[in-house]
Amino acid sequence: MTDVTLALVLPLLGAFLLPLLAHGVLRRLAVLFGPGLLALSALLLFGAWSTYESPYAIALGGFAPPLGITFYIDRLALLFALAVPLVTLLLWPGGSDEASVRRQSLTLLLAASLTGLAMSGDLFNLYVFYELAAVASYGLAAGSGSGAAFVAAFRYLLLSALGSVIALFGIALIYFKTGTLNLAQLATLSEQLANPQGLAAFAMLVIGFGVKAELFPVNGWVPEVYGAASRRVAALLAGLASKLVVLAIVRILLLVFPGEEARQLLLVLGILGVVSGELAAWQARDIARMLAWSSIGQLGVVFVAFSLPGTIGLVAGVTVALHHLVVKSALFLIAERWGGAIDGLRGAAASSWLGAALFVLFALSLLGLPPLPGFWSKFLVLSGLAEGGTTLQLLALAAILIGTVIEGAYLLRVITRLYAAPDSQAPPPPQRRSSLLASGLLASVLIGAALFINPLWLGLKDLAASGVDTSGYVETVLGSAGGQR
Amino acid sequence: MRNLATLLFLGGLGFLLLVITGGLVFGDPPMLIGRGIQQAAPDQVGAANIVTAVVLGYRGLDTLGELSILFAAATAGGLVLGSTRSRNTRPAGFILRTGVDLLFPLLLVAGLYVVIHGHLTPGGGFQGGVILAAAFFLPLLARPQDVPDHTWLSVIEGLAGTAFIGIGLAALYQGEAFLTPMLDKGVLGELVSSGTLPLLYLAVGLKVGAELASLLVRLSGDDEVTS
Amino acid sequence: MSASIGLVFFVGAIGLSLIGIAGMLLSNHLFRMVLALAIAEAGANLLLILAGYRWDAVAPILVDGQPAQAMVDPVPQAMVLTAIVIGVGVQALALSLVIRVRQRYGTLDMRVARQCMQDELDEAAGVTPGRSQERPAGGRPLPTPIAEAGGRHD
Amino acid sequence: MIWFAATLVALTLGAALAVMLLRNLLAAVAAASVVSLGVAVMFVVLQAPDVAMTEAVVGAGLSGLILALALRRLGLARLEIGDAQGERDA
Repeated sequence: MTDVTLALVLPLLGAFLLPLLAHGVLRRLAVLFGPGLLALSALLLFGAWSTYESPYAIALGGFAPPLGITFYIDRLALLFALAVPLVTLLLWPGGSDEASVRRQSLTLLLAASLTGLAMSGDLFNLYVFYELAAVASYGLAAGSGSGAAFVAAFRYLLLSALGSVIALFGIALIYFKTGTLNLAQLATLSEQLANPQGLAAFAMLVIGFGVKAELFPVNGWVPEVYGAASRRVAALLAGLASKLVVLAIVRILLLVFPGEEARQLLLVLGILGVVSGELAAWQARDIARMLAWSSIGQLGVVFVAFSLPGTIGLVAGVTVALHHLVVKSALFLIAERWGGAIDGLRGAAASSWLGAALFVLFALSLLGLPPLPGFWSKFLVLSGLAEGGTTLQLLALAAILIGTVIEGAYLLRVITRLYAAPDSQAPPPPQRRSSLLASGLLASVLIGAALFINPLWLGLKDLAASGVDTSGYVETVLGSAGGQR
Repeated sequence: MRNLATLLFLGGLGFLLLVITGGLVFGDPPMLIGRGIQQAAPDQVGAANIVTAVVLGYRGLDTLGELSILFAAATAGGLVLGSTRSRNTRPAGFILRTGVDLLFPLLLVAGLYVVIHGHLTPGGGFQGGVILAAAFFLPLLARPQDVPDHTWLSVIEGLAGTAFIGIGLAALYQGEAFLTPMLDKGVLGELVSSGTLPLLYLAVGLKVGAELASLLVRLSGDDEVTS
Repeated sequence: MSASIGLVFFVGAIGLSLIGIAGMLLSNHLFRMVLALAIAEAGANLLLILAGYRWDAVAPILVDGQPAQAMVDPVPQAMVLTAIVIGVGVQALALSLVIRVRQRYGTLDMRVARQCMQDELDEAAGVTPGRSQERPAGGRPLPTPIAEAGGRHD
Repeated sequence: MIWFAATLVALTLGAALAVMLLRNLLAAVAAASVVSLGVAVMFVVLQAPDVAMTEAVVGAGLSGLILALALRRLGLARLEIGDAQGERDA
C-alpha cells in the first residue's frame, strides 16, 4: 500500500539533501535528483488516483483524528496535489551552480508545502504549510538578484507576514470559540462560529491567506514580484501556488463557514479583483506586468466562482482554477524571453512561429473562445451567477463580461504586435526549446480537455459532489475511530 | 493626511478587535482537543512534558514544517546574500578569545542538556538549538579568520533534517502512519523514555542550531560595509 | 477581578499587534518595518496563549507521573512555539533583503527604494521611465527622490 | 496579581511604543528585546514555561543578536544620538 504522505515527504527530503549532494562526488546526479523525486511523487499520487475508491483520512502519527493532524484525501485533493509535481517539473529551474542548487531546494520546498495545502485537514497545519510556501516564494522572488527583485521580495515579505499575523489572529479567535483545530470537528461546531466573531475570524483568515491567492485588497505585490522575478518563478507563483492556497480557503469556507455572509465576502472581493485587475492589465505596457494584473483578474473570477453555493460553485471554481493554472503557466513560459515592452514584440512570430501560435492558442482560451476549455469554464461561472440572480451576483456577471472585453482588448493588442512586420529594432529572440516543449505539453492538455469535454465534465461533477459533501468529510475523519484507514 | 487616515483606520480596527475579543471567555477554554491530549498523552507518547508530546507527537508534522521553514529562510538568505567571506581577519583581543574558549564547551553542554531533557522539563530542541547556535557562532567572533567556510554546518543541517524525516519514515516502513512514535515508551519521567521523542528533539536541536548559526555567520559577514 | 485580568491581557495582545501594524503602515524605514513586524507577531502569539489559559491550572508538565490538578491547554502553546520560530526565520530573511536593498540602492527609505524599483522595472521593460501609470492601487505620488547623503559604503 | 499584570502589560506596551519612536535604531532593537522579555514574563504568568523560555531565548536573545548584526552590516550600529540615516518617517 502506498501512502500519499510520501508525495509530500519526498520533496522535503530532497530539499534537505540537495545542497549536500551538490557538494559531494555525486554532483552529476544532483541535477537529476530533484526532478526524479518530483516524478516519483507524481507517480505515487497517480497510483493513489487510479486505485481511489472513496475518500479516506490519514491520521499522521497514528493519533486518532481530533487529537492529531489529519490528512483528508478525496479526488479534489488528489487532483490538485497531482498538479503540483507535474507543473513544478515543467517549470523546473535547471543548473548546477550554487545559486541554482539553492533555487532548486526552494522549489522543492514550495512543491512539498503546496502538496500539504491540498491534503491537510487541520487549520494550524494549513497555516504552517502556507508559511512554508510563502517563505520559499520570497526566496524565489528575490532569486533573480536584481535590485528590483530585492525590493519587490521585501515588500512581498512584509505584506505576506502581516497577512500571517492577521491569519494567526483568526486562528486564535476560532480556537477561543471552539477549542479545536481539526476541520472536520470544526465543521460539526460551525453553529458556534455563525456569529459576528466567527465571521471576523473568517475574514481574517481570508485576508491572511489571500495574500498568496492574489485576493483584492492584498495583491499589491503581484505586479512587482512578477515583473522583477524570472518568468518561471512568476509562472510557478501565479499558476500553481495561488491555486493551492485558493483550495485551502475553499476547504475552510465549505466546512467551517457554510453561512451566506462568508460567501458574499468572497463574492465582493472577487468582483473588485476582476475589475481592478483587468483595468490595470489594460494599462500595462510590458508583458510581464500585463500578465500579472491579468492573473489578479482571473483569480477574481475564481473567487466569484467559488462563492456560488453547492456543487455548481465547486465545479465552476475548480474548472476556472485549473484552466487558469494551465494557461497562465504557459503564457509566462512563452513570454520567458520576451523581455521588453509590448511594442517591442513586433515580428516575434517571424522569429518563432510556434511560440507565437501557442501564445495565440492560450490567449484565445483565456478569453473563452467556444471550443476551447476557457469557454466552458466561463460559461459555468456565468450561468451559475445568472441562476443565483441576486443583485451582487448579477453585478459579478456584468463585471466578468466587461472584464472579458477588456481582456480581449489587451490580448489582441499583443497578438497584433506578434504578427506585425518587424521594425528597425531586432525582434525578440525565439523561446528556449525546453520552454516550448513545456508549453506545448500544456497546450496538448488544453486541446485534450477540449476534445474530451464530456467525460471531463462528468468527472468534475462527480469530484465536486464529493467535495461539497461536508457530512461525508466529517464521517470519514471522525467516524472511523482509531484513525487506521 | 495619509497618516491621519491610517491612524483613524487603526483606531477603528483596535476598537473592533477589542469588541470582538471582549465577547470571548477568558480562563475557561473549551479544550476539545486539549483535554483529550492531556488524558491520552502519558500512554500514547510517554512524555512528562505534554507540550513536547504535542509538538513532536500530535503535531509532529507542524514541527517538520517549521524546520522546513527555517531551512527555507536560511536557503533564501544564502541565495540573497551569497557566500560572503569575512574580510575582517584581525583576531580579537585576548579576553574575548579566552572568554569564548571557556564559554564554548559550557554553551555546548547547556544546549545539549536542554535538548535532551525536552521531554521532561520545559525546553527542548528549539530552545537548546538556539543555545547551540550561539555556541557555534561564538568562535567566529573570536577568530574571524578561522571560520570562513561553514560547509560542516550545512552538513549537520542536511543530515539532521534527514534524520527527522528518517525516523518518521521508519514508522511508515513498519506499516504505521508517518511520524508515529516508535520504540519503547519506558517509564514516564525518566531520561530514556517516550520512545523516539528524544531522538527527534536531538535532530531538531542540531538542525536549528546549525541553521541559525549559518544565518548568523552570513549576517555577520561584513563584505562591503567596513565602517 | 477575574474578568478584568483577562481584559488586561487582551489589551496587551491587541495593543502589541496594533502598535506593530501601525509601525508597518506608517514607517517608511525598512529596518523599523522589520522591528514592527516582530512586535505584531508577539501580540498574535500572546492572544493564542490566552486562548489556552485556564483559571487555577498549572503548566502542562506531569510531575511524578500523574496530573496533580487541572492543567492549561497544551495545544496553543505548541502552536506558539512553532510561530515564534517561524517568526525569527522570516525576520532573518527580511534583514538579508534589507542589507541587499541598501547595497543596491543606497537607501533605507521605502518610498525611495520603491521608486528605484519601479524605474528599474520600467527600464527593463523598455517603457520610458517616469510616466508609468500602472501604479498599483494606493500608489501615492512621491516627493522628489531624496538623494542619500554621501554614500556611506560605496 | 492584577496590578502585576497591568504593570507588566503597560511596561511591554511602552517598550513597543519606544521601538517605534526611538530615533536611534540600536536603542530600538534593545527596546524590542524588552518587549520580548515582557511577553515572556506574561507567558510565565499564563503557565506556559516552554513558550516563555523560547520567547526569551529566541525573541530577546537570538532575534536581538540578528538585528544587531544586521545593523552593524548596514553601518548603522552606533550609540550616539541623532544618527538618523535614512530615517524620514513622514
